[in-house]
Amino acid sequence: MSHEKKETDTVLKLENLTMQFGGVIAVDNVSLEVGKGEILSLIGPNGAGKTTAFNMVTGVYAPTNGAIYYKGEKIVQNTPQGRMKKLYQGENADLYAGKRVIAPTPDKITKLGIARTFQNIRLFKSQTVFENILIAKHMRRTSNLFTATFRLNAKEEAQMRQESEELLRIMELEDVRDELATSLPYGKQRHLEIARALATKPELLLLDEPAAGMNPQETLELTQFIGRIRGEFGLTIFMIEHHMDLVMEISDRIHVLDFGKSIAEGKPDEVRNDPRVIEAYLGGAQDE
Amino acid sequence: MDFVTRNLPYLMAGISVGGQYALIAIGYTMVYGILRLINFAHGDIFMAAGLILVYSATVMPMYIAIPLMIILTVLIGFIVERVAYKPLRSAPRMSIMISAIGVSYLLQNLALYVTGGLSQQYPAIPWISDTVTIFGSTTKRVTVITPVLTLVLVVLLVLLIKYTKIGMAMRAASRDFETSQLMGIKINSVVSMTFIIGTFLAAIGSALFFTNYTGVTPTVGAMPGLKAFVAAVFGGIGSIPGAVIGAFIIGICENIIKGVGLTTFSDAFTFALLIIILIIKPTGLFGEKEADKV
Amino acid sequence: MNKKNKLIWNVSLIVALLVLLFVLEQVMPSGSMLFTVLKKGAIYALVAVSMNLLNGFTGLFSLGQAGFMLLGAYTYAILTIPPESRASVYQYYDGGIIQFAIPVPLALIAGGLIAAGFAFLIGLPVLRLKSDYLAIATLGFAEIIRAVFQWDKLGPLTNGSNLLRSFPTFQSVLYPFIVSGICIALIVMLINSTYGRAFKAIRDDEIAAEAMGINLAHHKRLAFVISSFFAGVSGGLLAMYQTTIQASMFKSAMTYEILLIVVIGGIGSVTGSCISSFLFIACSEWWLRFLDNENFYIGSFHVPLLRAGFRKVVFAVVIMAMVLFYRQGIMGTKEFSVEALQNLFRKIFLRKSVKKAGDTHES
Amino acid sequence: MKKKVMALVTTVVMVGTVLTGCGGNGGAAGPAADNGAKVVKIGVYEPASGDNGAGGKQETLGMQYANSKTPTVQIGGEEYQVELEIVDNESSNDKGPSAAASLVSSKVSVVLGSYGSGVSIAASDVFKDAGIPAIGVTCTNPQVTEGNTHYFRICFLDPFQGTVLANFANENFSAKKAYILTKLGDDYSTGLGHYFKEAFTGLGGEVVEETFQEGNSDFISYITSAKNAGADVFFAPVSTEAAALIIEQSAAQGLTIPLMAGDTWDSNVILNAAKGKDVQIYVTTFYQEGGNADFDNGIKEWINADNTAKANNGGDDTVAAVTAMGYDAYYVALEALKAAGSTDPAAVNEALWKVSYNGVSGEIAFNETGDALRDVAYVKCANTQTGAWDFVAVQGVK
Repeated sequence: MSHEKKETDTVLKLENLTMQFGGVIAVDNVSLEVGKGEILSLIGPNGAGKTTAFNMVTGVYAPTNGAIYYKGEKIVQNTPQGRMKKLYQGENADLYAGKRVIAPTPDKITKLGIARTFQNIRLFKSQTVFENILIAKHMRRTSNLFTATFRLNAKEEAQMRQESEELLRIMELEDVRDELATSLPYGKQRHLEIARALATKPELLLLDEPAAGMNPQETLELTQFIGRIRGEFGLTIFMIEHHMDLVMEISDRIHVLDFGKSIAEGKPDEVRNDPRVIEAYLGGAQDE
Repeated sequence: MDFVTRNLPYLMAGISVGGQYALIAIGYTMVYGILRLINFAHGDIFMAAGLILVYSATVMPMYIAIPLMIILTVLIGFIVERVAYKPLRSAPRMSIMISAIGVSYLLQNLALYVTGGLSQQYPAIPWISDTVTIFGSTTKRVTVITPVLTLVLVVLLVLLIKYTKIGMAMRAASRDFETSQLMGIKINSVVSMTFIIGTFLAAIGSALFFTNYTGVTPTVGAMPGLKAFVAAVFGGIGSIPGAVIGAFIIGICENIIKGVGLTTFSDAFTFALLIIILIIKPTGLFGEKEADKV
Repeated sequence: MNKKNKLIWNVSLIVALLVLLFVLEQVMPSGSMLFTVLKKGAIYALVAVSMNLLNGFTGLFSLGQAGFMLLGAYTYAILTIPPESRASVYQYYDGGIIQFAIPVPLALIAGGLIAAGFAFLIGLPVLRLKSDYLAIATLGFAEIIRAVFQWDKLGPLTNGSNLLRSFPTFQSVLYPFIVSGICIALIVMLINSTYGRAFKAIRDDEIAAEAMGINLAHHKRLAFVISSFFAGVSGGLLAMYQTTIQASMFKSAMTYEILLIVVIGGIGSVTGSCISSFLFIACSEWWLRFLDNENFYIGSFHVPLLRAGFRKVVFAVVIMAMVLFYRQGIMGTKEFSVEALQNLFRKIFLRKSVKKAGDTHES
Repeated sequence: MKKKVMALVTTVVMVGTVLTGCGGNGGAAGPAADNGAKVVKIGVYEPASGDNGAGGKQETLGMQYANSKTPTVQIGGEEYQVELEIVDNESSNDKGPSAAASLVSSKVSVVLGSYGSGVSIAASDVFKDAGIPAIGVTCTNPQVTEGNTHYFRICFLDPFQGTVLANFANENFSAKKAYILTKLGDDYSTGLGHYFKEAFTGLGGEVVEETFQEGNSDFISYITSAKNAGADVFFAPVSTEAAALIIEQSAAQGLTIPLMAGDTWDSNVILNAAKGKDVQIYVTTFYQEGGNADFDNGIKEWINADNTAKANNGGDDTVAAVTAMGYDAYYVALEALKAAGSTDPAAVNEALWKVSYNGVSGEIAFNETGDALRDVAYVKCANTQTGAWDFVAVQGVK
């Protein structure tokens, strides 16, 4: 399977995205595209603005300026407003002026088919593994409060449970089904978080440092795992990662950020040898 | 009667009660700043201070009774922190708040038991409870003294926090509790000191408050306590100048509301003001924004 | 134990409880404190569970419960006072403006709906606030409601700050049990539904819940409104129990009491809230009353310290001890069930037999 | 696991407490009950804490004194020991009914109280459902007895008292404008304020009405408003707790108009607050100290001999009107018990309608609503020098 990027197949498109907190520009005029079925890795030294970029895509932050498209549809758009009008130091200040502000909450983004995991694992602490996954099914409910309370949605409920069981099986979490999510070993918690994201039936999966804190063995397993779920669920994956082995192995393309700016993009081999990337990593703190 | 004589008493009452709220509010705001705890018992410690003076003044002269009252009150504050809050430091925030409610309940019921449920007449403190005339309106001297004393104490407190070592430790702890612990700050003594300062000011506040409003009952601390807390939230909890300004605004507003005849709403207005400010500026007038990190 | 068995067990337990109550009512003298405690306990159980839905299951720290109970109680009272008694109840307001009465169950539901309606309105702005700020804003809201209901301009509707009375009250101790029971059952069913799971997700991690496609604002408001609805119903029941109501009863102290019940029962446990509400009411109204008696003797020993108010001191100390040393509450986040009870006995029994075995071994 | 065991242990302890609780209630009577005589219980439903705690305690003192003087009663030819079962209703309309229920469960034959109309109304249905008659001592609001066949009262009513006060203000101070301050949620306060206003405006006067919330201790603004309104009298039918604050703050604010109030202010709390201050205070009341020398001397001696009693009376031996009323109420209850010839509450209830008794506060008999037939009130003025009440007038309604 080749994952050459084609314009028509673009799943996610970031356009002139800028995020400014007070006087600090965290993400500076970043544009990138993720093609269908592709794995795009976002890398860069600590503080480069990777997670901020994720947060803008998933609706946690509204960008200060710029737009985001999902499958050709504009899902996020903003222009500097209020106090930010004066403070804004980024580029393209007037590009989106006067256009409609689109700032959906994270749940709306998830409903579109974009799911994510978190850098610091955020599982539902007091819930079991199974319940963690079941919760993700809530989003696609057709029942309302009344029908749900009086169990008039028994069919749907049964289906939710069955789908969750299915997912547990695929993700090889069956054996820990009824354990508290937080009692799992670290690697399993990562798995569970991905499983939970998959339970929302996404087309685009955003992974925020999925291998953080893992040993080489676990990382290797994760690499295979990500490859496998991409095929099995027909996913497009947009990933932040520091483990270069993983990144180089699995990515179709790599996008590099440094101090909020895009400095390189290309296939793993191209990026590996890009002098600006090397400088950024040597100048900053290098992982590995 | 001219305009000034007619309306000055409202303003004076407002400023005076505002100063008393301020002294209580500082305790709330400092404790919240460091422990993120709404110390519901603070108002009752204020009440306990009143009762202590009531009883001590019957057996000893005022110049001994007042310092004794302050020492005992501070001691209560210290003990409450050590017994009821310190063991819960790692517990969820809700537990500590419940503990605070429990302490408040305990103090009120103890007071009920000790006083037999009767309102106790607060002794007249010489000089400050004398009657004076200002611009044609009569009032107690304490009305005039309160705002002045409050401001002096606040300035002293701000200096203490700014320039002493313990003050620096307090600021560090309120910025980041865990990190400051790692940096070698003795967090227990900082917290204790915070409670000591808070209760010290509440003790002074109680002497001023009860000199004006002379009945001490077990629940007398509840309303001023709640209002002082509202003042602290209003000004931006964690901020001392915020608490003081909030307290004066609330004290004055509540007396103006009474002055225009909407007496039923004098308490409710305070809360309405609070809700409005929280909606417009969720962290209060001078509060700092806290963002959840994702 | 399978699901069906469990259901049978639970239903038969409930039926047994109701039968027991019925028998008790026939056998015991009607003035017994037991009934006072049972009635009030059932009402507080409902309001505690409704608060638990919010604080324990959704993680919203709200202190407005007394305000919503007030709304429910007033709605109930205003709608059920018989027209012929209105002239004497609303004596300063020419009999008031409402001159009809509706059946009790309808009035209780109306009380819930009014409370829910207010909750919806204030929820819009207030629920955006975080933890403590939400707590203090809802507390403030309750105080505002209380003042508004005391306003004499609203007198023709609310009787000003004066007592409302002469409305229908409990005929039997079963009534509050059945109403509370139904309401609590509804809450439990809600908690176990997909919505309940969403609430728990919000409690555990708002950000993750949102990332799982759960609309925070919508679900928080839902929990707030539902909780207020049941607080309103329990307010109506409280009015029935008290036989008279007045806005000044619904002070923040009442909310604190309910919060203490929730905490002692275990935040996040419905059965815990129920058990602790009965224990709490029994302690505060009944069991400790002898401590207020100055002339209390054990044999010929005159117990010192006892006089009016001592009961409350002891009670406060007990509560403090609970909060400090028994932080999880009676039930923690667990639920009481036949299964758990069986397990508990089994474990205790097993442990004993193990110990015995150990003893024999040693000797 | 450990926790579950603890939960079980807690439950067992709690259940154990029930048993002790029950046992305690049964055996708590102390040695007095052990001498073999039959016992009749009279419930005392009074506030010992809260806003009206001071008044409630003084009222209870009257009953206790009467009980110490006449500890037995002849019922149906048998000697019964009279036992007072005292509960604290905490001056609170929501705690009251539970306190009342605890009286019911102690099987009292008749209940006395309460000081404060709101709590009496609140508990009324509890007594009604249990079929126990209650004798209101100083609850003056008409609603206490209205429509009830089990609630009686031995004092005058607020419509009467309000009129007396309005007349007095009009005649003695030529008052044209009155400032009325009442407490929210206190039925006595709003009721008396209402009747005063009715009578006062009926006389051609003008009123300004304001209210305060429970827990309020800042009255400076109210006093300023009264001054600004140009009122001729300041009428504040409120609890003694608030009254002490009002007096203190009026003096500090230099309020020169007379303060007037109803029966609640007839208390040494008021005298102590007013002593040495520049204020004029007028109250209406049920009894004037000196009205019955035997009673006055007897109770003073009794109070002085008992430290607890003295503390409950506010630390001195001034005889409050409510104490005299409590004393009378006790004897009215005894009369009813005698007439009923039984300790059965229903019989006592029946008998009460026909009881007539000449007490220290005057002749007591009940009309068809269960209210005492009273047509005079005493007006007293606080002497700020001596700290005692000066008699002003006996006032009726023409």
